[in-house]
Amino acid sequence: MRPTTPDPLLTAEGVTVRFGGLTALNDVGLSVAPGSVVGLIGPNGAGKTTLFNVVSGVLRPQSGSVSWKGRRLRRHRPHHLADLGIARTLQGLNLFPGLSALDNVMVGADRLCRGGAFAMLTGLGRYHSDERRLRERAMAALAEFGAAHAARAMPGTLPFGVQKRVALARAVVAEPELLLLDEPAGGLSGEDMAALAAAVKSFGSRMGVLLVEHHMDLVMDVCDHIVVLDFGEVIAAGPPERIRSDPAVAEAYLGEPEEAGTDG
Amino acid sequence: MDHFIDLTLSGLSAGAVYAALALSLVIIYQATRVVNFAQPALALISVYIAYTVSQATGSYWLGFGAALATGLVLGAATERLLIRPVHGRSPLSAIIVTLGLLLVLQGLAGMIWSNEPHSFSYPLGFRGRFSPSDWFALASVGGAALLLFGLYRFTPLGLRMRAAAFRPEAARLSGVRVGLMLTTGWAIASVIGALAGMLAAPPFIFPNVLDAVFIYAIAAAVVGGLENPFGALAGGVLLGLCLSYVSGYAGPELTTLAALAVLVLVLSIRPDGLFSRPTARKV
Amino acid sequence: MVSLRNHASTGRGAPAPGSAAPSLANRWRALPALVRFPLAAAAAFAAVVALMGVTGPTGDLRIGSVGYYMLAIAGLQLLIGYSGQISLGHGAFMFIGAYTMALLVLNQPALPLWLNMVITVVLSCAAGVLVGAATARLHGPYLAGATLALAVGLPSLTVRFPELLGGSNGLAFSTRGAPAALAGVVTDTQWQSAAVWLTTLVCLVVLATISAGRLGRRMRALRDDEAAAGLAGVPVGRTKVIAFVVSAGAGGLAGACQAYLLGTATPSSFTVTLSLSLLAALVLGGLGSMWGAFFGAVALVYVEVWGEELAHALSLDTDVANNLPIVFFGVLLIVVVLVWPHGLHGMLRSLAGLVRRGR
Amino acid sequence: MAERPMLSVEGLTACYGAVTALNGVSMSVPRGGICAVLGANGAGKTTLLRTLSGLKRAESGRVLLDGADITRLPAERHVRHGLAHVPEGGGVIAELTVEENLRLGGLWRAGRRDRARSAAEVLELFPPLRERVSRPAATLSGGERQMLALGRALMARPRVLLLDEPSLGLAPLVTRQIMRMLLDLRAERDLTVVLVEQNARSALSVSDHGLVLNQGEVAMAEDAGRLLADDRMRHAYLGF
Amino acid sequence: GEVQEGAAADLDVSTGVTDSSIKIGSHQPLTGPAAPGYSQISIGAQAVFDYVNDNGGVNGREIDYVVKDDAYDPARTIEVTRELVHNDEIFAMLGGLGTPTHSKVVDFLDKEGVPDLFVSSGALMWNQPDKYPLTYGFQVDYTKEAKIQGQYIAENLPDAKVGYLHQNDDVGADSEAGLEQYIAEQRVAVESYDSGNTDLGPQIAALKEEGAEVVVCSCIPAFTALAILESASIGYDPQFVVSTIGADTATLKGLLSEFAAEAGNEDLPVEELLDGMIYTGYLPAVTQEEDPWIELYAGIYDEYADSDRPMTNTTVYGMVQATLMSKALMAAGEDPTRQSLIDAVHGQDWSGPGLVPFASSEGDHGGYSGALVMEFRAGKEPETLQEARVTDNAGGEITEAGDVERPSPEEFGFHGEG
Ligand SMILES: Nc1ncnc2c1ncn2[C@@H]1O[C@H](COP(=O)(O)OP(=O)(O)OP(=O)(O)O)[C@@H](O)[C@H]1O
Ligand SMILES: Nc1ncnc2c1ncn2[C@@H]1O[C@H](COP(=O)(O)OP(=O)(O)OP(=O)(O)O)[C@@H](O)[C@H]1O
Ligand SMILES: [Mg+2]
Ligand SMILES: [Mg+2]
Repeated sequence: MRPTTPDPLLTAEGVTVRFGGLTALNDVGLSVAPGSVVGLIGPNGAGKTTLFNVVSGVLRPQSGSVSWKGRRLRRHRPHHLADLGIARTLQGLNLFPGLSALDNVMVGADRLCRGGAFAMLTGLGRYHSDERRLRERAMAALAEFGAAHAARAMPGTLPFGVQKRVALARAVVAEPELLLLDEPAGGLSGEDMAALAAAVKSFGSRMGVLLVEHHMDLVMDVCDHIVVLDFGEVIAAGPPERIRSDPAVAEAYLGEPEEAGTDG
Repeated sequence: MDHFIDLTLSGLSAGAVYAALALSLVIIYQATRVVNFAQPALALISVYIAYTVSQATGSYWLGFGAALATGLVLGAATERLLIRPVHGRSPLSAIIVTLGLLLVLQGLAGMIWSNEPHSFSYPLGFRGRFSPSDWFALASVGGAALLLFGLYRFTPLGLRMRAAAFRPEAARLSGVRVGLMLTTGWAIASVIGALAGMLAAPPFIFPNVLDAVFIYAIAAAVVGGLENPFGALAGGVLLGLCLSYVSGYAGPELTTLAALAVLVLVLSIRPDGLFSRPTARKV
Repeated sequence: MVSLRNHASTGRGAPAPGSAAPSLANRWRALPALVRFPLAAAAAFAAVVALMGVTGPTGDLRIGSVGYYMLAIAGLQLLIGYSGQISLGHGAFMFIGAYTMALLVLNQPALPLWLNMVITVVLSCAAGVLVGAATARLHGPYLAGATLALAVGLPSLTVRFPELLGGSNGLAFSTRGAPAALAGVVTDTQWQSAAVWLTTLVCLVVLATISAGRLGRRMRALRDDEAAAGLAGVPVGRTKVIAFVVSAGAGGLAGACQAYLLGTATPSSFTVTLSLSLLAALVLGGLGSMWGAFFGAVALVYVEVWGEELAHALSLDTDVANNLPIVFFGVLLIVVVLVWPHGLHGMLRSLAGLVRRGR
Repeated sequence: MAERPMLSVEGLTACYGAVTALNGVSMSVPRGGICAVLGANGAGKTTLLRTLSGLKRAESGRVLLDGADITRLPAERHVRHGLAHVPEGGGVIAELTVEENLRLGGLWRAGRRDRARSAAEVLELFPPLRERVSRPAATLSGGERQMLALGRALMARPRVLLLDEPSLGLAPLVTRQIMRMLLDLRAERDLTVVLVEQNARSALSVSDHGLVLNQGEVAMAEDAGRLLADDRMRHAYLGF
Repeated sequence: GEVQEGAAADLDVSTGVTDSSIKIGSHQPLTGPAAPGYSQISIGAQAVFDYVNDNGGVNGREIDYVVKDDAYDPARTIEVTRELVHNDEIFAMLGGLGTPTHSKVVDFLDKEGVPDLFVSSGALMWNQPDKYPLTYGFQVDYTKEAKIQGQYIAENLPDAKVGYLHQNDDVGADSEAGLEQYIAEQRVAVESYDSGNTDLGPQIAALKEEGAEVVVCSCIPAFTALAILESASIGYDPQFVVSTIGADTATLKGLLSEFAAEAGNEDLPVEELLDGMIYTGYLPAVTQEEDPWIELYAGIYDEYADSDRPMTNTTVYGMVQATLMSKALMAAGEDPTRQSLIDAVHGQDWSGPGLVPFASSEGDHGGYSGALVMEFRAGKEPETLQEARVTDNAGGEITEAGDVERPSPEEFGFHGEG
């Protein structure tokens, strides 16, 4: 990457994952610097979600390592992510259907609590100040994504676009330093997509973003750097302009270059 | 050594009974994702019908047939009338409905046939170290498991039943009559439940006769894994043997604790039972 | 359209404009939990005491029974309704609690009641840690099966250690009733039932606080989607174990209250039937609300009584009469689950809604 | 239109409780026609398809398939009439293997040989599936699931195919392949397609006809080319 | 903490007595796993009370018998007992069933001053006049009975190896205490069963393995039957010596009826399985049709019992309890009080239905105090192997009871206008 970039937040090196006989990732590396938006693209089944899973501790790779701020992560589990300062959205929605939108976001904000187990169990100590702060933060996050009106609604009753916003709010409410987004634009209509693009760009100033997406317009628009996977291997990496014109990428993923811009 | 063989044989025949009831639980679980707490009661009514029929006709096998037929009808009716309305609700709803049905049927059995025990005969002779009845139990349960395995794995009906169980909506879009499949699943399961009842009840029947067997059957189904008929079979036999050895060597008051120990041991190594498939991907 | 749907979805809890009562309700709801729950508990306690003034001695005992069942069901509510772990073995914790209480009374008669209760809670929580840790990886029916085996297996310890635990006859003892100063004003049973209710209500305040706060939210999150909850920072395993521990504590204390009230701890009181009845009562009362625990406990204690009275009134054949209460309870379970998916609490709420709309 | 339409819908209305999600929708698609159904999130597109395939009960109105009234048929009968629906999110059966999923799709049709041929065709169409035939569908990636769902629908050899956001989660290359495949199938077997898409541009590019829904009502029904060309409409309803 | 002693309750009251009726209560397991078998007891008692009521009542009053179901759960027992005492306001308790259950209410009944007559259990604890002055036992207690069995075996089968088969509760423990006094040297195996588990295979196999030629079975009827069947199934043929609780031959015959053909003897198939079984008893058995009491009970059962099943010894058990109760109420006088009932119980000559003396004095609340030893003979009247002997439940001697007088029902006088 450019020499001026600060130390990367996240680095993955030589990651290899196999499922039985199928190699889902083979010696993959990538890094995300603070304040940069890195796109991860590739054909279906290329291993993008698998790489996310490795980074977020859902899967343990057969070989390779993941480092966070220069420190190697060993045996980390998904629920450690939040404390490290990493948030992740899932492919699909994965809101909690039994919690109101506000509560959904408050779950994401959980790590901002100052009280310990005692407060949690007894209702004394910081219990109330924590609750109040969490609620305020969650409302602010919902408002930021234009979903404040939906705070008390159950996710199932909300339109798809609003649900997506709630999911985003849940991911960023705790001010993570790195945000992993897995196909955030899936199913969004044009208008919501534009709003999403704006939001992701605005994250860029606050946190690092690693984005998996099939909508090329969005990817090309918001990413500073793009990594292309195919059959579990990195076939190209670089700024959007270079990727767009890379013949290997065109063949594996985008189709004929002259059509490349027509999606989205 | 003799003692060991005796315990092994008695464990095998008890295990066959656990396996049969476990099998019926597994089928229903596969069909509707419901653990059917009413299973012992459905089996109980079947057995009482068999009792009545063989008292009236003097033929054990007529009663046997009547029990299987009753199981079929009861299973189908339960699914239609009670389970379908709670389909798609939380698994608890179904658990509670089947618990309610358990109470109702056990109560009804007491009302009709009284809470007093009745003498009830074995299918074949009961004399001998491994009696003809024990052979019958082992063979009929093994046969049923094999048939079921074949049905599920290799026949279109089995495929339809599984599809209907897992994703009813997607199955309907592929032309599967989901309701019919679920009813079929329940009916088959209750027939096997009735078989289990016929094997478990002798020498006496009374409304609570299957309670203990049912607990062990649940344990067997869980040990074997609820996804696989062979799991139920293996779980049942394993549990039957373990309990027999514990009862014989360490004392009968330890059997329930032994069942708990087996369960905890197996599940701590394989949380989804011995014969479960690899866990599905969640993200 | 968005605003319209939003309104519709919140309409259930929102006040109808212009009416006075809801605004009161709103002000009530706006109170911090720390004030609201103890106030509600104090009111409930006053109501219970008043009620005991008008019921007879058997009524007093039943009121006490409702109290400890409610506590056990409320603990189960937290475990099942909030953290989504279906346990069929809650009776095992009541068993532990009852025997702890019994052994303490018999062997350490000098200890005060409250200390016995504290020791019971500590021990049953410890049991909860064990069970919770052993079952944290289990799901759905596997968890149900394991806990069911626990409920069946644990009471057989009494037969294994008859000297200590009294074998199948269990332990009998007598507990202190009303203080001498109150003799003649308050009967022993009234005093004991009131103590049970006090314990229950204190615990309910704790349970309500837990479930309304951060921990409750974590539990509901992992109930709805374990993977997503983990990624959102909820420590899945630990939260599950905590749910088990808290509900085990409540269950143990309920068992202790039962032992204290009845003066006995016997294995045949802690059969699988008890565990299944607790679960049934929970769903009957209504999942997801502490009110559900109350309705469930009332049903558990009184349905049997009513069933027997019904059988008596109908003067039926013995076989029929003997089995009528069971059938009655079974039918009630089925009907409530089929007709009111949210239990008796849900039914009453929708009735109240109808009345309000009708006005 | 002189010829009898393959699919015709008259005044279809559907509700969720008090919410009317579809309000008097009428449309008709000729044999071999491809009709894109467009609209914002929550416009009622999914509801329309679900009502067409019988998953959702129509409050009023009629659905005619090749002249036969199928409005009141249960969903599982539709596929026998030649109507296949790929629901939103695919609806593969995660617990079954890829092969079983495909087999299920063709199950109602007689003829083992026939089914085998269809299976071969589908695997031809989606090579990633071929390497994974014996794996549980649960292990597939998002895009692979979408392929499997489509494949399962094709196994039924439908006359009418209802697709709900088929491009969701698919790489651009695959999306384009699918669009091309639709054109091929139409050419080969006169397949009629109703295509719900967020991606209006790519949907319209393969369609003959476009239908824009707004709050459950038909806001516009136009020739696809004309819709694409009409800037005003595009901005008003399609947001591009 | 433990409680202080309360003052003794006032017994000079007539709670539950009206001009026309006397209310008597009981708790019984009518449902649940313990119900089979035991629900016959209250049916028998009810039939006798109906008969009494139709024949002058007790001193002109009808007996109102209220039975509550406790499902053998002590928590329920406590509740229903309080209900009986406080709500139904019973005059006395009759035949509360079960050791784990009734032991939890004796304190309460004592405190409330409710006479607690004829507990349906052979536990030793009912006979503690100092501790529970109002509680009276009924059946011969397990230890007494086991002593008599032990002595019989020691005297008549001195060289046999003996195995015990016990229920794993106080029935087993108390019986073993009695047996050990006489046949500790002969004993080769002790096996126990849990009433929740009907698989006796391992236990019987173990007894066979140890070579036990005599098996003393302190079991309830279902498990006696299971033991017999299980032995038959593995070709093991010990001499069974069965306690009275498990030796209800009528019930056993019913339980074994289906295994008739298996036994090989087509004429008397079931009896063949039971042939030669030795058992102890203190009440006449239904099979003794000549006995005047059985004759009376059979008539009452036919006329009044709300049951289509044949009468069993368990029924007779309940009927005898009811008979004794009626007699006590008669003796309590025209205006019965609880105290007068207790006095009547103390002074009473109970000889009549029972085959052994009955103790209910101020210092001994033990009920039937010994047993006969009988042998079941296929197709014949049971043979009495040893006449009634009585003993205590500690280390005391066993003595012959001598000729037990048995007045006829008419002479007994347990009903009438007084
Ligand atoms: N648990 C698993 N078991 C077996 N195979 C798996 C498992 N998880 C993923 N795979 C396989 O690994 C490959 C990579 O999957 P992954 O989900 O990472 O793809 P992806 O790049 O996210 O694709 P898409 O864009 O379609 O979501 C796929 O071929 C998939 O079938
Ligand atoms: N199960 C449901 N219960 C209640 N309302 C629903 C349900 N499903 C859909 N709706 C409502 O019906 C309307 C139409 O929804 P539908 O899913 O058909 O829209 P759509 O056009 O497919 O949207 P999207 O582009 O998000 O898929 C929306 O207002 C939605 O909120
Ligand atoms: Mg993916
Ligand atoms: Mg849609």
